[in-house]
Amino acid sequence: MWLVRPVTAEDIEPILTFAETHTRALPSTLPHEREALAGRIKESCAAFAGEHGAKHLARFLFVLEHVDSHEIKGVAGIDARAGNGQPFYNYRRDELIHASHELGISRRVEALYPSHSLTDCTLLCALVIVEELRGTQAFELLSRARLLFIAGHREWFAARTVVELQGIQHSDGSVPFWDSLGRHFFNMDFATADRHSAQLSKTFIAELMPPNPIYVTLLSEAAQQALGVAHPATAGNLQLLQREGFGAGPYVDIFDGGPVLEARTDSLHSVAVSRRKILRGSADADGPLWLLAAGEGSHFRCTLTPVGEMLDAALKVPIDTWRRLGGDTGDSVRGLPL
Amino acid sequence: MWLVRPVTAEDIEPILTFAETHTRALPSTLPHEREALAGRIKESCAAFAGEHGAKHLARFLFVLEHVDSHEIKGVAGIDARAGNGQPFYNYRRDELIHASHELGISRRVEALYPSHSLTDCTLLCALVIVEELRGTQAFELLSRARLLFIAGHREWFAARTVVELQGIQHSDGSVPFWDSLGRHFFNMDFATADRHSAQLSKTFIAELMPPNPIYVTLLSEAAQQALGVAHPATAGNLQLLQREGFGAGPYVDIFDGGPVLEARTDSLHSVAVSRRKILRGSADADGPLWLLAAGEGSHFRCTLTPVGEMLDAALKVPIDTWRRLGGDTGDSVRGLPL
Amino acid sequence: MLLIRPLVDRDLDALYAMAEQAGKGLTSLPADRGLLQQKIDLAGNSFNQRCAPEAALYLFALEDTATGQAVGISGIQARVGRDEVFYNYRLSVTVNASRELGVHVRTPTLQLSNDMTDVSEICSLLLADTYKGGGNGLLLSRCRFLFLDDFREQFSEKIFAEMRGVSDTEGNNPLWDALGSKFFDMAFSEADRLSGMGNKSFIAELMPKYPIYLSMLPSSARSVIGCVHANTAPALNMLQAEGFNFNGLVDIFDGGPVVETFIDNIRTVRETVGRTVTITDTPVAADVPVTERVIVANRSMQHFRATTLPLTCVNADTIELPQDVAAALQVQAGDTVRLAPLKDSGPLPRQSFKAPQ
Amino acid sequence: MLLIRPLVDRDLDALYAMAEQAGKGLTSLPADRGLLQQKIDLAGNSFNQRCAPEAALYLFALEDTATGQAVGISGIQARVGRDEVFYNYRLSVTVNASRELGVHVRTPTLQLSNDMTDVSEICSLLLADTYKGGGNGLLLSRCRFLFLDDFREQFSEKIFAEMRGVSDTEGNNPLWDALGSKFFDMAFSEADRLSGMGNKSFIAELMPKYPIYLSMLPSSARSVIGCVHANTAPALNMLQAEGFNFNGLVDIFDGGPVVETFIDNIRTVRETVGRTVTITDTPVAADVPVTERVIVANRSMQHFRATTLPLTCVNADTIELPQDVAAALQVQAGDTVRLAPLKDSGPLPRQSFKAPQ
Repeated sequence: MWLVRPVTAEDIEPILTFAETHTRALPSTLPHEREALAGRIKESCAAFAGEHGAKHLARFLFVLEHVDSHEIKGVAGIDARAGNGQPFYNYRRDELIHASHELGISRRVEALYPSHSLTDCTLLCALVIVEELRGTQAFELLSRARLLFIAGHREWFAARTVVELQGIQHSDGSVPFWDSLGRHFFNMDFATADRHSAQLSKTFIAELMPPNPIYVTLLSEAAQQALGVAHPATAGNLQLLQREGFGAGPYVDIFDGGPVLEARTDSLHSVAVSRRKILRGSADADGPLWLLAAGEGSHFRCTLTPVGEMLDAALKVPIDTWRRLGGDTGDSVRGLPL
Repeated sequence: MWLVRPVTAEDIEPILTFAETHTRALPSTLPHEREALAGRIKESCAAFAGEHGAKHLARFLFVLEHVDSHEIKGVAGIDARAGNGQPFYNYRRDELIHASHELGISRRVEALYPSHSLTDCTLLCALVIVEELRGTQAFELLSRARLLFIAGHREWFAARTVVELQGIQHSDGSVPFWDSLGRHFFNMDFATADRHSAQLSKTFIAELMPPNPIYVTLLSEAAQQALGVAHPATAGNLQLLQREGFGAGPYVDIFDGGPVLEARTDSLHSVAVSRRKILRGSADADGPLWLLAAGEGSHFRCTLTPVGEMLDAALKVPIDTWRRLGGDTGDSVRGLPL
Repeated sequence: MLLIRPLVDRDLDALYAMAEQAGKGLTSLPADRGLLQQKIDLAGNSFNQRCAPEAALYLFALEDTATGQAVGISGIQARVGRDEVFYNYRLSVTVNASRELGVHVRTPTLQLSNDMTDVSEICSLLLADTYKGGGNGLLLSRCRFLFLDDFREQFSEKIFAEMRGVSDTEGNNPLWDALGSKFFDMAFSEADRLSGMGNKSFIAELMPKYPIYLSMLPSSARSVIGCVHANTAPALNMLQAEGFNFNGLVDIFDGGPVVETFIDNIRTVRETVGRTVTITDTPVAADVPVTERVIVANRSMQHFRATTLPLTCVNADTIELPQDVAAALQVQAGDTVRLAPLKDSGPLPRQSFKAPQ
Repeated sequence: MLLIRPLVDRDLDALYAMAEQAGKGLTSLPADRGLLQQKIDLAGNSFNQRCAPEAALYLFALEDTATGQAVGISGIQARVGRDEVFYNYRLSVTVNASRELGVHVRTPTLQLSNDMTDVSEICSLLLADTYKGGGNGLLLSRCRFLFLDDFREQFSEKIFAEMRGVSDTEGNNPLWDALGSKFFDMAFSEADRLSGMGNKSFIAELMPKYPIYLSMLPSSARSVIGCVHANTAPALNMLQAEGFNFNGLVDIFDGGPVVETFIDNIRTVRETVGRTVTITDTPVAADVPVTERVIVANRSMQHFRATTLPLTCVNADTIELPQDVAAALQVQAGDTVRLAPLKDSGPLPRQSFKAPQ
């Protein structure tokens, strides 16, 4: 059985090992260095404790823990405000029509405009899970637990929520969109830029990014094909997010051209459909599977559980579900059918 | 009682008089010259007759007729594809964040980007009504009749529908947004540019419009205040459109800075809620007021009528409603409560 | 005798033949009789000052006086970009640097520019194949500088010339293939032709307006920017020797360079001297090498004439003209003429010419 | 005697005093001891060729040999835009025209430019108030051209100078008020100071990147673009007389112009001549007017020295130096020195200098 809970200071060793093993290709998702990771965990603890300041610059990190072994098998995050106080960079795709009335020519010309429009949206980020759990209910638990957290702490988050999906990267590590665009200006490979992006202030992007719009037709064929396309490995996540109500808008990642999914936070399925219920015990371990969360802030827990009986204001769940959630009969929980 | 129907060649005299009287300030809404107007009417007749060609470049014009006097008291139009085969120009508002990490400075910088993104959307346009009917049910009939027409000929129209609302213009005729921006590049007053825009190909816009994005902070104070703001005279129309589901997006008019409202065509209230019903007679002239349309293409008619009784598949309405709609018992009509 | 004079109506056939021979390279003189006649008309109005000075187009014919035929042409456009919009790309550099990362990247960038608007252009040089060599091209080109200097008030202080860019034998240009063709739905030659016809609104309509970062173009395209066609290299050398320099602007279609200078810095202008005409009966030696010849021009706009003479005709204060040359130049004894070396660093005393006002 | 020599450590106090006196106008020499010491160190490394030639900053002190005090300073930056990004606005023109409507509009446009990257800059001219006049400013400025010419391989062919833009007595600049202040959350003087400290990443971060159409700015702002501060007008006149011209680039903050030229076109370089040193016992006449003085410089980089002498010391092939002047210039009889007129069109035979290689 699986549990999602806030990261704690004690998790640093297992996460370091985990990050080293599972985020080699995308170091930006989780820091690989102890100090950086410790900082990130500390930030998260403060965030869960509600220490946000006026600007709601909270960065939450969740872990997926195996209930019996206590092993950490996945990590996921929420940045309450994308950019975390700095500009959040994207390209916005837009088309211009170059038409000559006299010559009877009309051509759609697509351009990429540097944009910071998604700055201060809520960002789902840092999702990593061990390979064997991809596509399982545990993966869904890890990803959607965040939405239940948002639902339970709605005032901490923005009106819109976005997710960046990894773009096309070939098995040799090359990223066609980067190779056709960013590489010329940043003078580094994709992995380096990705790492800097995670670790440094965004000053280097302001300094190195080409300041004017980019004509898509001047990108390489491969880069044009990769524009706005998610990496095949994200297919499961993409479907899950689409079921939640996320859709691709005009924004793409400036580094790999991957799509940015957007949704109104209040319209997200898990936010809109989940309900507060009172926790009641059930001897029965059968019943439809629910996503169930309990606890405020640092005490947040989320798990999957069969629901024995659903009453108007209460849910009957097995006792060990209580334990996992750190709750007791009479507690208020939030959940929805999986 | 009022009726909305397609314009016909015989309407040219009353419309010329009407246009001269009621569209002095905004000549772009309707041609003032006989020849241009005749051409526009001819286009409309072809459009209603279904002669659209492959690109659906149909321009529909409707008139609001008083049933007894046959006087024309209003005109409204739909362009099936905004731009009518040429680029449709707007400015798209977007914000960049100019932030210096080192100096601790962060500033939101708004820019206007030339955009043709709304080209080929369906455009509601050319709405004019005599002053004394503003805000009445006749006005609502004229405006919404178009949506029932769209609902009844859905395949002729695009997935998105947009409306440009007139922007701020002072009583002396000056347009602050134009005076701060367009005037410098087009070297003409607003009225002249507006007229050219209605009469000429859009080549002159491509030739004269500044080719690069415009920083909003460099516009005059008055122009900044007018940006995306509708003329107070459009307040009634704005509310009506908002009730239909239109909302202001990031686009504004390039000439006066007025807002462009957008909606998914299928989500428009009159499109989504209206139902096909069979027309039945009712002796009773009482009952809730409905917006009711009948007839295909050139035979389209729309009116307001009390509905005596609503059955599952049929509506009972007074006989004179039939007459107005040019229909008969057993005809299929489309309608919804006002 | 080979004589420079204003282009006139009877030159149409010869002009058409030369334009046809020149082919697609010379877009300012397309092989189109109607258009060429318009140019001749405009030139006539210009020399006779019947049009606004800014609208003037001065076209010079090189006439073989033995046949009366025009065998070459050259021109000066008083101002560009007045009727139509005159476009170039400016070859600029965008520097992006991060001290934090130790990254410093320079990206050559093309920015759309109208900066030659209102500047005078020397243009339209054509010479019949059979007359190439012997300094005829030099005479056709350089006579314009004497004209520019004598009628400065008609021109801008700055003078420029557009040099034809690189293309292969099929007329393909790598910059067009990598850039223009992505935006213009036509062949290079067609775009060039339309542009040459003076129809430039299609450029405003179809041209990319945002800067083009050259690092995104293939090296074949980058490498031709600012480079001239092999056939144009001699003309470029000649202009460089006159003091023209690449000014950072290139042709929007083929990337050929724009060279510019100020009238004061033009070598021919700096080196020109004045002499008083005397008439001699001694016939002129025929086969004097280019390096020992000087250009002699009268000082009339309407009846501008220029030819070359051996240096031996030049004295300290005077120049001896045989009767037929004086007649061809439309000067008489006692008139002033202007002299300039025909070839770079040709022999003439360094003494600047002061026009009597 | 007033002597030009490389700036050295003991000049720090004098330099600081001059920088303080100059106030906010001179951002390349802010009144900050730490920063000034860094500049002195860099200058030392430059003259001694202990740094990369491209990173060199040559700073010259004008020393009153009576006191040993530096009373003036001037400099040459070997290349700009290498460590940091060097920004200008290019004053360009955007033409929008519709033949159909008969509309033709020219909009002056500022486009962000890094085009001076890698070009050599003459900069940092300061002179103590009590030493103004008497040609001291000319010596400080012009000695650099002799240095540039003798060590050309250290510099770009093109040389530029940034001229201070217009500001009122409170230091306000109309272009800043209308443009910069809308994007930079600080006062003009603060932006100028940060930029002068070499911290330019804030420019990349805060600067508007798209072109600025000047018709949208108030006329007060438009009217100062390309104009210089009244205090700077004499310096501009001097540079124009040397052959520098406005190159279309202006300062991004105050709109002051950039002037440029090629080394070959610098008047001092064109007019410089060489002479062989002879030593004389005759003392030099003291009060010779500026127009009758020449600049004399030795030919050493490490120990560069220059001063002025009366024209009467100059002979056909030689120059007579009193012993103390020769010692100050660190030359001996038989050495070559370079001469140039101190003032525009000063008296010297027109004869170009060929450096013995």
